[in-house]
Amino acid sequence: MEQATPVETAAPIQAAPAVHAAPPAPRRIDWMPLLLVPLLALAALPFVGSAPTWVTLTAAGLAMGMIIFIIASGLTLIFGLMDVLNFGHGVFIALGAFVALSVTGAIPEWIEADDLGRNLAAIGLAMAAAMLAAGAIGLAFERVLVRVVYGQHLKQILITMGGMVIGEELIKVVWGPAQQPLPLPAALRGSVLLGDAAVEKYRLIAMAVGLVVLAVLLLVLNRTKLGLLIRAGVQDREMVESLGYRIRRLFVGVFVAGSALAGLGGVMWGLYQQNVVPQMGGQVNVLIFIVIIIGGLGSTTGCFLGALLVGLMANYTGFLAPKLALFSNILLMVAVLLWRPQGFFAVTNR
Amino acid sequence: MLQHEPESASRPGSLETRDLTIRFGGHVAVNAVSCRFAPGTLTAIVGPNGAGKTTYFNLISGQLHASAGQVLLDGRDISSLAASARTHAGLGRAFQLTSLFPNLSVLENVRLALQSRRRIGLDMWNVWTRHGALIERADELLESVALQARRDAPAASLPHGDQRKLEVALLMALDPQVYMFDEPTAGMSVDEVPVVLDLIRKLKARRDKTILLVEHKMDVVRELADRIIVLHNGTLMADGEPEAVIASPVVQQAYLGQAPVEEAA
Amino acid sequence: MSENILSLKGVHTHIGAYHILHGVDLDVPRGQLTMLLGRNGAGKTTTLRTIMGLWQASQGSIRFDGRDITRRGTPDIAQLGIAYVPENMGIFADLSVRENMLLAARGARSIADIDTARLEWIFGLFPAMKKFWLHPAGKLSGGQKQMLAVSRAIVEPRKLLLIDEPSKGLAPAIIANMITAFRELKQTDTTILLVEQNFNFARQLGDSVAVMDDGRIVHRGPMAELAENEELQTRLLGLSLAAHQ
Amino acid sequence: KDIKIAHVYDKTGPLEAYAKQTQAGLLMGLDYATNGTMQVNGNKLVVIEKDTQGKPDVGKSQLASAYADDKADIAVGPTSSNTALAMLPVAEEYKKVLLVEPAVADAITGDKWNRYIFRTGRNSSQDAISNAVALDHENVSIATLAQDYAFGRDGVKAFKDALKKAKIVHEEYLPTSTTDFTAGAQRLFDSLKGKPGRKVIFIIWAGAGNPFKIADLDPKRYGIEIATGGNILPAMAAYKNFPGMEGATYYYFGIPKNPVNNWLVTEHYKRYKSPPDFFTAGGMAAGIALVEALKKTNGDTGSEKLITAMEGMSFDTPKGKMTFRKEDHQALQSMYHFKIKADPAFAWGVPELVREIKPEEMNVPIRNKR
Amino acid sequence: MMTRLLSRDLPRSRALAALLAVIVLGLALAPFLFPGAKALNVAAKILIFIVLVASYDLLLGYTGIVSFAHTMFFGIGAYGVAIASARLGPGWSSLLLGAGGALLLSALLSLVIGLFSLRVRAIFYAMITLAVASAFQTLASQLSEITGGEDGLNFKLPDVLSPAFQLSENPLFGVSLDGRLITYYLVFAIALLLFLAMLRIVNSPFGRVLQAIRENDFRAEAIGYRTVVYRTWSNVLAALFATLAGCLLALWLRYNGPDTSLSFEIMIDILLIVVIGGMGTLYGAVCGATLFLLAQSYLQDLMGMASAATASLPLLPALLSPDRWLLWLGILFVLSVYFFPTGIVGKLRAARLAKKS
Ligand SMILES: Nc1ncnc2c1ncn2[C@@H]1O[C@H](COP(=O)(O)OP(=O)(O)OP(=O)(O)O)[C@@H](O)[C@H]1O
Ligand SMILES: Nc1ncnc2c1ncn2[C@@H]1O[C@H](COP(=O)(O)OP(=O)(O)OP(=O)(O)O)[C@@H](O)[C@H]1O
Ligand SMILES: [Mg+2]
Ligand SMILES: [Mg+2]
Repeated sequence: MEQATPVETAAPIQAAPAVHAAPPAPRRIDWMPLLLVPLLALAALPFVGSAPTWVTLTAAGLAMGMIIFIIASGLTLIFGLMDVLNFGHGVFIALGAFVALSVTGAIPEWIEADDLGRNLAAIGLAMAAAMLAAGAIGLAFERVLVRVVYGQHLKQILITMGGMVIGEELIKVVWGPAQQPLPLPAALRGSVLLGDAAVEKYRLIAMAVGLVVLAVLLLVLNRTKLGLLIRAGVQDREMVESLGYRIRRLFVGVFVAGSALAGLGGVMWGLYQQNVVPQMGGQVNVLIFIVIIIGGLGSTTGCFLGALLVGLMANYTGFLAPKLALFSNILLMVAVLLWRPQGFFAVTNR
Repeated sequence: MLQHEPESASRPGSLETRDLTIRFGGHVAVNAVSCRFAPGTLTAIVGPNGAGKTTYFNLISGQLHASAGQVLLDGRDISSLAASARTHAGLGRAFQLTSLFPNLSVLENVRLALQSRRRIGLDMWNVWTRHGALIERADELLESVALQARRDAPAASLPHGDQRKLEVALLMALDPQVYMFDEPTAGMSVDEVPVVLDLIRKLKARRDKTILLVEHKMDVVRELADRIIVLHNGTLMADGEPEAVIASPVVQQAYLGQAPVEEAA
Repeated sequence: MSENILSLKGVHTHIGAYHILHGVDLDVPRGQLTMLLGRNGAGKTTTLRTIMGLWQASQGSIRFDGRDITRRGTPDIAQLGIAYVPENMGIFADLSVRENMLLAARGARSIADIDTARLEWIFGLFPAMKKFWLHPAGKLSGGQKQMLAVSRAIVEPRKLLLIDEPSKGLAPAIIANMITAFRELKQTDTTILLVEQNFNFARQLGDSVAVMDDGRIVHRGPMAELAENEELQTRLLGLSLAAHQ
Repeated sequence: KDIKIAHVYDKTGPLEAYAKQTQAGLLMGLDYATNGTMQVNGNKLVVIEKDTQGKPDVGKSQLASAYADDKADIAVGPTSSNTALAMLPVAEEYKKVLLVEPAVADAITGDKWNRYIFRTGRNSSQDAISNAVALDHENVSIATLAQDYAFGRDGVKAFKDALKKAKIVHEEYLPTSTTDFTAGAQRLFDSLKGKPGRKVIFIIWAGAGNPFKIADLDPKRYGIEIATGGNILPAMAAYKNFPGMEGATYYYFGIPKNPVNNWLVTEHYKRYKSPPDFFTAGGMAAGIALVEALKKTNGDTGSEKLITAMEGMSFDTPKGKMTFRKEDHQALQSMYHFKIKADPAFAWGVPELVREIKPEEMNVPIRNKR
Repeated sequence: MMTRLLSRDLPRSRALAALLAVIVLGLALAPFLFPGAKALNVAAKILIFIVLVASYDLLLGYTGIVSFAHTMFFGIGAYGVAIASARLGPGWSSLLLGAGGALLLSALLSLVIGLFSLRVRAIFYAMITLAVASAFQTLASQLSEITGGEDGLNFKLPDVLSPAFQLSENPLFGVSLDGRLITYYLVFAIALLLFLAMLRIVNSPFGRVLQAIRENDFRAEAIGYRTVVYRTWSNVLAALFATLAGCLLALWLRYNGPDTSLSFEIMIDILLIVVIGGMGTLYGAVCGATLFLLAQSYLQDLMGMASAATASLPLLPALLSPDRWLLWLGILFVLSVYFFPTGIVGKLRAARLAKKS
């Protein structure tokens, strides 16, 4: 019996055994996109020339990618898996950042103290608060706005845009319309020097957080029926309910989780920019959609790779041809789609 | 007007497939099928589920493109044409899984097929009602499948059986040289089935169309078919007179047999 | 416990502005196979969907296994032990056959949790399921999809199966398998409510029968009675036509 | 008769926070110049607010509507340069005065200018020149970092033209939407690190993005300093990390010492519990300019009268004396060379006055080809 | 006559017919009914948006293609007129040349994008167009030599259309007969013509095929319609009409810049108008554009009054402050999705059906 073999997700046809007697081959890992990241980094080396500069750029690019991954990770759930075109995702990012602003503003001693432990505790606290707040607002968002438009892309765009505008305005009402500084904790300022290459300390933290998010998402989606259920629910909601699953509740939960991840992303992004503006959500909207398209709908790994590539490309083109940096994301997306029209690892078939 | 073309006795419409093959990854769904279908005959295609009947149709009518082999219509190789071009070349198709324009009215569904046949789809300047003959003809066709009562309802609101009939009406509207029916009566209630069978019978009686019919109901096949071909695992297993084919051990065992079929490795 | 596992009393259903069911009274005896027959558009599908809670009954009551389920949500109803095979099969085209089955087995966290014997039994009935185990279900042939839809409903034991036209598009050999399967299921105390157009198939299987027309039940009785009475068949189903006998 | 002043400004949209300051300043300016009566020559001053929403086309129609529908006599605004540029022809069509504050583009008083346009705000050249004056020494190598669009390039050009002694070794232009500055920083470092003498990165940046993050890449290890002009207080929070940084600013509430500024600071604390910010002073200057002009015409709002009165007019503002230059109606004004001090009492880096750069010291070119 | 003009696509509801009549009459007589610079501006903008939204509905409502690049074509039209007039000097030939060049560019671009759309799925297409549109906007502000960059372009029109031109000394019914008025009626006439042309297109056999493709492109192909061709045509036509709408915008504003015709906000406004009005019916564009632009233009004024009226209450004035008008616009977005699931037209027509049955 083949039942025990763990084989994940929709296998491409060629991987399936033509003869039923043979045990199914485990799904081959699709290495090509995974190789793209080191390939890109290596390819950039001769152009960049100096090794320390290359190290600086590569580290910065990877870390930027990680931060982008964190802010986009929530959207892989909401847009990639649940098929909700949530143009309001950015508002949760902004919310997370502003909550972090308030939290860190309330405990300046923890931020200013040159003590890594206390600094990290402060950031941790800010993250928890941001995720909580974004999750809670996400719940309301789902209830009031998204619920009525499941399966209707156009209306999703409009209603979530509306939600975004409302959220942004409410942020202005609560925190004021101005840009506000969100200083990095004392111990995270500055860089670690590796010879002549400088890697900002904060980026190291970002990498760690990004990897944790990736691991948690992969575990939850691949070790449970959750991912399957969401995909099935998108295709035929009535049938999933007829099988006895409370898909509504599940969707709410996923939406809340996605929003909370956006909140977390907001904290990371705010600290990365070292300031916050109510419009910050709108500013990253297109970027995160691009990342998810590149990665393939519903794929966490794809989103991760897409984000890393975007980060690296931004840094390499920014160094080699700054003019091109403006279009690097779009060029990357077009190139990827010409190669794989569905993105790196499309999990869903929409 | 075009839609009342004179009927000539020696109509074209001879269809041939040569070594037609398609692979999906490692799986060969249709395997080197060579066969010829002459105008004026009705050929039934039978075979177990997954034998490749629908795929064979898809290859002929252009929904899928073959990995190897050709489709010839009146001697002309049409393998590289798109589905729409094959329709204009004279191939018509009704689908096993009903495929309609769900939010358009029943009438509009049929009218669109007629409009396609008239090749006026790119007319952007005249108002559609200017082509009144199409509407009249569409009404006639609806009459013939007993759907005229639901003329203005959206296709999606029809019960399953009526949707199947509409599917057939669309094919009739195309009035092709080659008719391909894929299980036209599946899911149709017992009292409705004769309506469709009557249509096919009339078509056959004209003796100028090439008709291909995929059907699992052996009584229907027995009654209508001039010839039966059997597909099994993508290969052509038998071809001949209905009684002979039905009696052949292949069919008895692999298709009609009581025990589940052990498939060849 | 009552004799009837499911009973509908005076059920009315509206779809949008249309009044589809006009007071359906239907009893499904426990452990039996009940056929629901009727011409196209009679309301058979609507009846099944109303039972599942996919459409709300605007009037009347539905009781299942001693509980009133008229106003319950679909997941609740399903969890009480009802499996549903819809008319359009409800295949998750994007998911593989294996994943479709895994979702249908509500109690299983992975395929390993599914009863091996039961799985083998299904593979025996529908060999194609085993053969295309890892294929995307959307790529299956029409008949194979139908097999998958039925397989999903029987992957775990359920008290009641609601099945909408399972035989359409199936080759005779497979229909024969399905008949065996339903008989075997009955042995295990599973009740089945089956909508069917194929009267031959219905006749071989049904214990009792209900015939619908225009949103009402117009005849109820044992299958044997209808099977023998040609006059009744003609009147109810328009069955005298040679084409189908 | 009422004198209607329309304030057409970017009340909502991305510049909302700046615009609010201008509005507060304008009202305080009118208040101050009329001694709290809001009257000139017995004519009541009425301020109408119009929102451009930060969009040029809306600004254009709002200004037209102010002149035509609300019969405004004079208009003030807007915040963003592109909106201002779109609005200029409207003033000409309606033959009414538009006092631009605080949009900075040179073109407003340059080649897009018409005779109905006055400006109390400083222009890009003034900004750049004053910064150049502050940084211009022998043996200084400067690399510039600016946004890659007209505003950034013009600013760098004016800055470069004004330098006499220091050398520009590199100009870095980054997209306005840049979020990550590592690559740009690396290029800047590479261009400066071998150079002798003082090494400075001069930043001209407005809007989103935070170029000061490059400090985290530790430019000090190459002896590179960072310099920039003034900004609103929240933006100057980033300056805290650069004690000793030099540059020139348009306004900081602690710098000018004169009665007008004293009034502004005290009154602003009284009304808003906060110090006046970057754009508040400009708004006030605009208010004062209007009242002074109206006083000169005895409350006559005829455009020709006003233009004659305003050309060459000097008036006292929180920044000291300003004068509308006859040729292009640009108000010439002092700028302030500052040095940043990190003072824990303030949330921002405090600019301390090094030297007031008087208008006479700055050779602001006239570009309107009149 | 009327039915022929309307290509036999009648409003099919008395309330809708009345509403349309009011709107058309209102727009035709706007300079006289609603004097004032702002009112005329709003009226002209409504006209332009009717064309723009109708052209988008051709793509979205009729063909079922979601694109975010529609403002790109709108912008191309506006830039065409702006650049030609600014560079070649005011004149009719500049206008025509600008419009012609813009149409050509739009046709080419839409062809390329349209062909690309065949490679990818619907959502992907939407996202790609989103990216392309934002790239185009960046490009427009980067090429400041040509486009005037962020600052945009101010330009002059032929004399007859310039505000200074006076047709006659004495005003008619208190409205001065100046170049603005002439421009308004020029815009009105062109908009009307374009709208009727689009109405004709969607009610032609071609338009019917587009609907079939929207419903089920697979089946449309199977019954003999080459969907690639139809999709591409639909893309190109929509782009061309949007370009013309852009030309009208430039004509009216005598200014163009990236925020004015290329911004994503406009794209969202278009989407909202399509939905408020009713998708898949061009009359929706008329109702939706009128309602939305009136709301957008006067919301702030209304809120100013509301805020003043509630000044004594807590919190409410802060929320009603005109500065927060976007908040209410956002709420409008949400409410319109809630209450007009089928749009105004759908609602009015359904009301008629309900009454009949
Ligand atoms: N697009 C596809 N990709 C992969 N496999 C496919 C595809 N289309 C069909 N197949 C496979 O090819 C085989 C033949 O399918 P086909 O639909 O032709 O069967 P059929 O003879 O019509 O069966 P039925 O009687 O059940 O309709 C099936 O096993 C199916 O899984
Ligand atoms: N979505 C819908 N909107 C409007 N009417 C509908 C809808 N679905 C079904 N109907 C109508 O309800 C009636 C009953 O349909 P139902 O599908 O229950 O019939 P059925 O007995 O299952 O027929 P069949 O044997 O053809 O499947 C039909 O007249 C049909 O037109
Ligand atoms: Mg088939
Ligand atoms: Mg049914």
